[in-house]
Amino acid sequence: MENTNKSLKVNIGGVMLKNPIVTASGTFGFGKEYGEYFELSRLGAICVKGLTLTPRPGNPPPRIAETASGILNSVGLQNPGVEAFVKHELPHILKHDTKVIANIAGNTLEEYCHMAQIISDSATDLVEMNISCPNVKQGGVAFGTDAEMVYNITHEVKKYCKQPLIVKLSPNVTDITQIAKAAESGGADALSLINTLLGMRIDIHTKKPILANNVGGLSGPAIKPVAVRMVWQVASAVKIPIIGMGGIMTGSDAIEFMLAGASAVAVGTANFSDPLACVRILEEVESYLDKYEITDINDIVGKVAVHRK
Amino acid sequence: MENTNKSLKVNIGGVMLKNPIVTASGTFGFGKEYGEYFELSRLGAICVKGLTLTPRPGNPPPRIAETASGILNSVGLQNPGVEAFVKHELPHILKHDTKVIANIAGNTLEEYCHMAQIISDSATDLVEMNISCPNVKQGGVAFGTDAEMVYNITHEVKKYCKQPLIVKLSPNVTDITQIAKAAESGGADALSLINTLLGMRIDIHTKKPILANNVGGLSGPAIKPVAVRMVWQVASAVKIPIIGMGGIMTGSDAIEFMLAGASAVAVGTANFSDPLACVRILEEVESYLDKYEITDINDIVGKVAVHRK
Amino acid sequence: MYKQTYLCEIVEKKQLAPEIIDMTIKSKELAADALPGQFLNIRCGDGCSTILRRPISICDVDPAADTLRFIFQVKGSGTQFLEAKQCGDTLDIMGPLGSPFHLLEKVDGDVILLGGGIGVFPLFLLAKSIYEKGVKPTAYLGFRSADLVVMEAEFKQYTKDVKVSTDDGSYGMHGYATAYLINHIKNKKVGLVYACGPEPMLRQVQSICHENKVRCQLSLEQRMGCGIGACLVCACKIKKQEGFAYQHVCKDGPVFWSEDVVFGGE
Amino acid sequence: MYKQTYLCEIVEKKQLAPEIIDMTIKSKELAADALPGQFLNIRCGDGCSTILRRPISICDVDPAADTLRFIFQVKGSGTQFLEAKQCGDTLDIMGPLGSPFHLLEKVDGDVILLGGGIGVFPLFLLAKSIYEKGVKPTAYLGFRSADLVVMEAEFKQYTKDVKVSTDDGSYGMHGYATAYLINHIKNKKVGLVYACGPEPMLRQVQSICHENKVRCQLSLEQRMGCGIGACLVCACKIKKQEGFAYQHVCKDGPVFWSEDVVFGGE
Ligand SMILES: Cc1cc2nc3c(=O)[nH]c(=O)nc-3n(C[C@H](O)[C@H](O)[C@H](O)COP(=O)(O)OP(=O)(O)OC[C@H]3O[C@@H](n4cnc5c(N)ncnc54)[C@H](O)[C@@H]3O)c2cc1C
Ligand SMILES: Cc1cc2nc3c(=O)[nH]c(=O)nc-3n(C[C@H](O)[C@H](O)[C@H](O)COP(=O)(O)OP(=O)(O)OC[C@H]3O[C@@H](n4cnc5c(N)ncnc54)[C@H](O)[C@@H]3O)c2cc1C
Ligand SMILES: Cc1cc2nc3c(=O)[nH]c(=O)nc-3n(C[C@H](O)[C@H](O)[C@H](O)COP(=O)(O)O)c2cc1C
Ligand SMILES: Cc1cc2nc3c(=O)[nH]c(=O)nc-3n(C[C@H](O)[C@H](O)[C@H](O)COP(=O)(O)O)c2cc1C
Ligand code: FES
Ligand code: FES
Repeated sequence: MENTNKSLKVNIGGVMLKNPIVTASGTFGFGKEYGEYFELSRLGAICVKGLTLTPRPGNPPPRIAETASGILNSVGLQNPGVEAFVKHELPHILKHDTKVIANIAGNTLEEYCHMAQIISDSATDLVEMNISCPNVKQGGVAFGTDAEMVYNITHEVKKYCKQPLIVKLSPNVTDITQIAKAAESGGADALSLINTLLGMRIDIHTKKPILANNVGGLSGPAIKPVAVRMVWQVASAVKIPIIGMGGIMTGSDAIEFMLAGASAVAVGTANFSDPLACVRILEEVESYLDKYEITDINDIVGKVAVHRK
Repeated sequence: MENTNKSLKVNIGGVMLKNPIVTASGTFGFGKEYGEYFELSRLGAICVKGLTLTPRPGNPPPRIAETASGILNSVGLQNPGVEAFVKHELPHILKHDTKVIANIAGNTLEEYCHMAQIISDSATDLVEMNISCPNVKQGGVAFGTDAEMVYNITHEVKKYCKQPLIVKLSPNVTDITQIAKAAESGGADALSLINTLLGMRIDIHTKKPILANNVGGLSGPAIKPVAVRMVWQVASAVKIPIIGMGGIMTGSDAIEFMLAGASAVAVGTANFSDPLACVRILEEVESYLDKYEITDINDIVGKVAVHRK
Repeated sequence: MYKQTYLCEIVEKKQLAPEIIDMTIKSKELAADALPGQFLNIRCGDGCSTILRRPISICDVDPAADTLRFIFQVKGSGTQFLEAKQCGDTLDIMGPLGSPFHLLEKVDGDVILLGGGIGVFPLFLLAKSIYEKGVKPTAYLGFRSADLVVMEAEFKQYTKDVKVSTDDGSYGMHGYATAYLINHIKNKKVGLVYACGPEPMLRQVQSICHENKVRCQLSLEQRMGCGIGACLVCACKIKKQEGFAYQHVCKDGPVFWSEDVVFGGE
Repeated sequence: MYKQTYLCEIVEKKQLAPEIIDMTIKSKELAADALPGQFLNIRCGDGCSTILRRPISICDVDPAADTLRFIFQVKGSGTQFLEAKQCGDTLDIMGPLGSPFHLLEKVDGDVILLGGGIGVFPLFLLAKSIYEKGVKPTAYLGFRSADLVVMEAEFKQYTKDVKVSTDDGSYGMHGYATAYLINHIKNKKVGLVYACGPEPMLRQVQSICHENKVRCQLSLEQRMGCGIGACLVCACKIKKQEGFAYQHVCKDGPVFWSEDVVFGGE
């Protein structure tokens, strides 16, 4: 049974997305290519390729390896720089009726702040601060793995950020709730999780790692159980909304993340096997709502019925 | 071409295994059941189900859920206790010409020491100290996630342990090399990695987690890239031998772990899909050695040819 | 001789009802050993992306023809994989596994088989085996609705009486098959009940039998890993002096004496 | 009109040589658009346990019959999946992708096609297209050994001359096809070279053409994610004022002008 009046709108840090389907940064470019496969305004939001202050060439190829129900990537933040984004890429996305999330990654606190400032003056709707890319280090420790650093960087960047600030967390940590709470105290308006798990694949015949970078980030269905667990843990630790991601291939996967506590979901690796994945997933989510006669999608967020012990 | 003179022997903390194939704790019981499928003396070693000081009933069912290329389990260390093991289970295993590894898990430092002492007086060949089970906590932090605690517990348990001591590490940490180094400094004779990644699966129709324990440990091919990466990182951080595991289903997978730096490998989840997995993997490893005319399996350990940057 | 896994050819495949598939496979070894209540553990995929085998009960066996029959309901990825297989394809099967129904030499009273949904299938080989011992059991079979009713005629061959109920009343009695049991116990002496079906049904059967002091065997279900007793995931609660101990459906069961079973909390 | 993925029926399947499969699929849309040098991105599995599509070059196209042909070597899980498919089965295909070989209006000298191994296949549609423009190219095709030599007769139809070399000398010239190129350049004026094959071969072709100031187009390979330019994984180095910039094989290529290509370190 279809309920035509159902609401798919979700609120991420004060910005209303028309539906909870977001593209995962780095898998969707700046929307141009997939925009040839479907109307981008079907999306709740487009989160663009990770941006850095100055252009970055990225890592040498091969940059991708296939694993069981997953992929490893080591793109290394190839991008034209944040200013080129605002000038050359953003206008194109703005033609579509969807929200724009700028994903930023810096080498230093100053870089993050500077980028936030540049984006603040643009028509971008939200900023997603990636503190979880294995390539971004300070003093040998990635920003995203130390709670105090996460608090500090969030607190500082927030000062420069006119848009709501999403902090994107790394799963490569001992206690994700600590990091999540630090971001929340620092002023984050929302959280994204998870980024990729660090992994490696070796070709046993050449004895070389398949990735020229030796290691890379694991994404896809393989990591979904870890991602759902982290979303669930973080949802009970913070009050700000969560964008959940990690291996979402179907509407059922999206619902699973929302039950665990995500207000919106991002689709990454799925785009590679199905260029229409985002719209298919959206339609599958709608069918689920119809089937259970749910009229407001927010009614399922965090509604997992955990077993009491 | 077969080279009949090849040596498969590997040295784990002074104990010679006839080949590098070990069973992963908790997937192989005490050997009885799989012993009906093949001669257990084909194995390099049998690592038995995790033991605790007193018998444990384990968690309520369901205790298993299937995920993409993986499984989640929440057995919760059901076992008859270390004394019953020595009395009722060990004699049965000793009839076979293979090494025995006793896997122990405690709630307190004292429990670990006490168990090590009990096992020291038995015919067990090696002790594997599991400090990575999500159920084993002290002061709210699992032993396995804090380097200082890992050093202390290893140092103390080592005093009671007549057999070589293997420390089994958790992958749910920010920096596995730190933990590995702490275990090494504490006196570990070898390391096992990885244990399972914490994960969750929710049934979107009942809205309940599939596991009665809500969360469980993710194993199988899904986690192999993470496991290989960790073995590689740890192999360059410590000098003691490593038993590598996590998603090994084929001889190629075993070789991949050995190239990354493992001296032996453990087979867990694979036993469920193929009760003859251990012997099949052993044979596939031998074929690889034959193909490349490698006469001593130790010649491939750690021989990954990493790309220089 | 070591046990092994068998690559078995599918020699017959029929759809009995919506999403209910009846399959017959060829295997000398499996057919030689199969007992009522035991199950097969079938690889349903490449064993890598879909790791776990699926437990399916043995429904019938023909040792002369070296064939075994099982019937399954298509639910998720594993049973969909099975459904896609055709005659001539092979399946990788472990079995027969588990401890069978206990056939008593002498039963004082009627023998009742009570099946609900997919729980009906393992009772068929049981009916045959009891019949071959010279006793005619009575079968009470419950289904969700008329279109899912299967095997009624087949059960007739080996039973004194077969009665069918449906949850929605679209065929046979409206309600649960347990109502037949209550009625039977009221009117006649029941010596032994064998039951297989969803947990709520088994709970009911357990309390009916307990109240009426009728002996009863229950066949339980649980999610499995190894299927042979090594991994300890398929736990079920079995009564002990004080409280319970976990035993394992794959090895200690799936069949247990009703008085030993403790049903879980939720 | 939006682009889409196509479910295409396999209408022909042949094994040409050990592990070399020749497949023809039906698709009006793909057949209408395909150009030489472009590729298809084929789903090889359920898209979940095997996530990535496999890029395979278009070998031939018949717009009248709405069919497309590709030839592939069986290597790993993806191509094994393809090999297992039969006529009547369907494949989920994205395409045609990538920028094609550039056909020049006027070439001053001979046109040479140089293919190595699986690099031979995309040159076939190219040979046909050049031939249809009234120019007869010369084809030099390299294979590992005699049993792997394929398409020689087919190339003959659209070329002035076809010469084959094998690495082990079991058929044609002993050695690499590049030797033919060196020889050709020595004896005659070469206007344009098109090359596709393993990287070591392409490197050699690049330096031969560079030394002899012959224009040349290379078709590159790289592991891919999206296949359409969005994920940036299929990077290749392209010359820039100082040094290089990464471009992408799936969208900017696979065909590049030889003088622009910078081969990697190892
Ligand atoms: C001893 C025993 C005998 C059985 N006999 C039959 C039979 O004869 N006919 C029949 O149709 N079904 C039978 N079942 C149930 C059958 O095993 C499940 O329906 C089947 O495993 C579902 O697999 P799936 O991939 O289709 O579903 P999914 O839900 O995709 O399966 C996911 C995982 O959960 C497990 N699982 C799901 N449902 C069950 C269940 N009810 N019991 C145990 N594990 C489950 C699966 O084995 C798999 O590991 C039996 C179960 C047990 C334990
Ligand atoms: C533009 C282009 C055109 C191609 N055309 C043909 C063709 O016409 N015929 C043919 O036989 N082969 C062709 N290839 C190579 C073909 O894509 C690979 O052989 C194939 O992807 C191997 O997949 P697999 O699953 O069998 O091997 P696996 O090694 O299991 O593949 C694992 C992963 O690595 C990737 N991969 C492995 N080898 C290559 C490679 N050489 N190039 C790119 N990705 C690779 C796969 O796509 C997959 O993602 C082409 C490659 C490219 C980039
Ligand atoms: C090829 C690729 C590139 C990525 N680039 C970025 C990036 O630039 N910034 C970022 O925050 N995350 C990046 N990610 C991570 C994804 O946004 C996402 O967090 C992760 O892939 C998990 O989701 P998935 O399993 O749906 O892909 C990238 C992932 C992939 C596969
Ligand atoms: C059902 C099950 C039970 C396990 N029990 C234990 C245990 O008791 N002690 C332990 O150290 N590891 C235990 N493990 C972890 C395994 O030993 C192994 O580290 C992990 O499963 C990764 O290997 P795999 O992918 O080959 O299974 C268990 C794993 C599974 C699947
Ligand atoms: S399934 Fe492993 S013990 Fe029952
Ligand atoms: S494969 Fe994604 S950019 Fe080329």
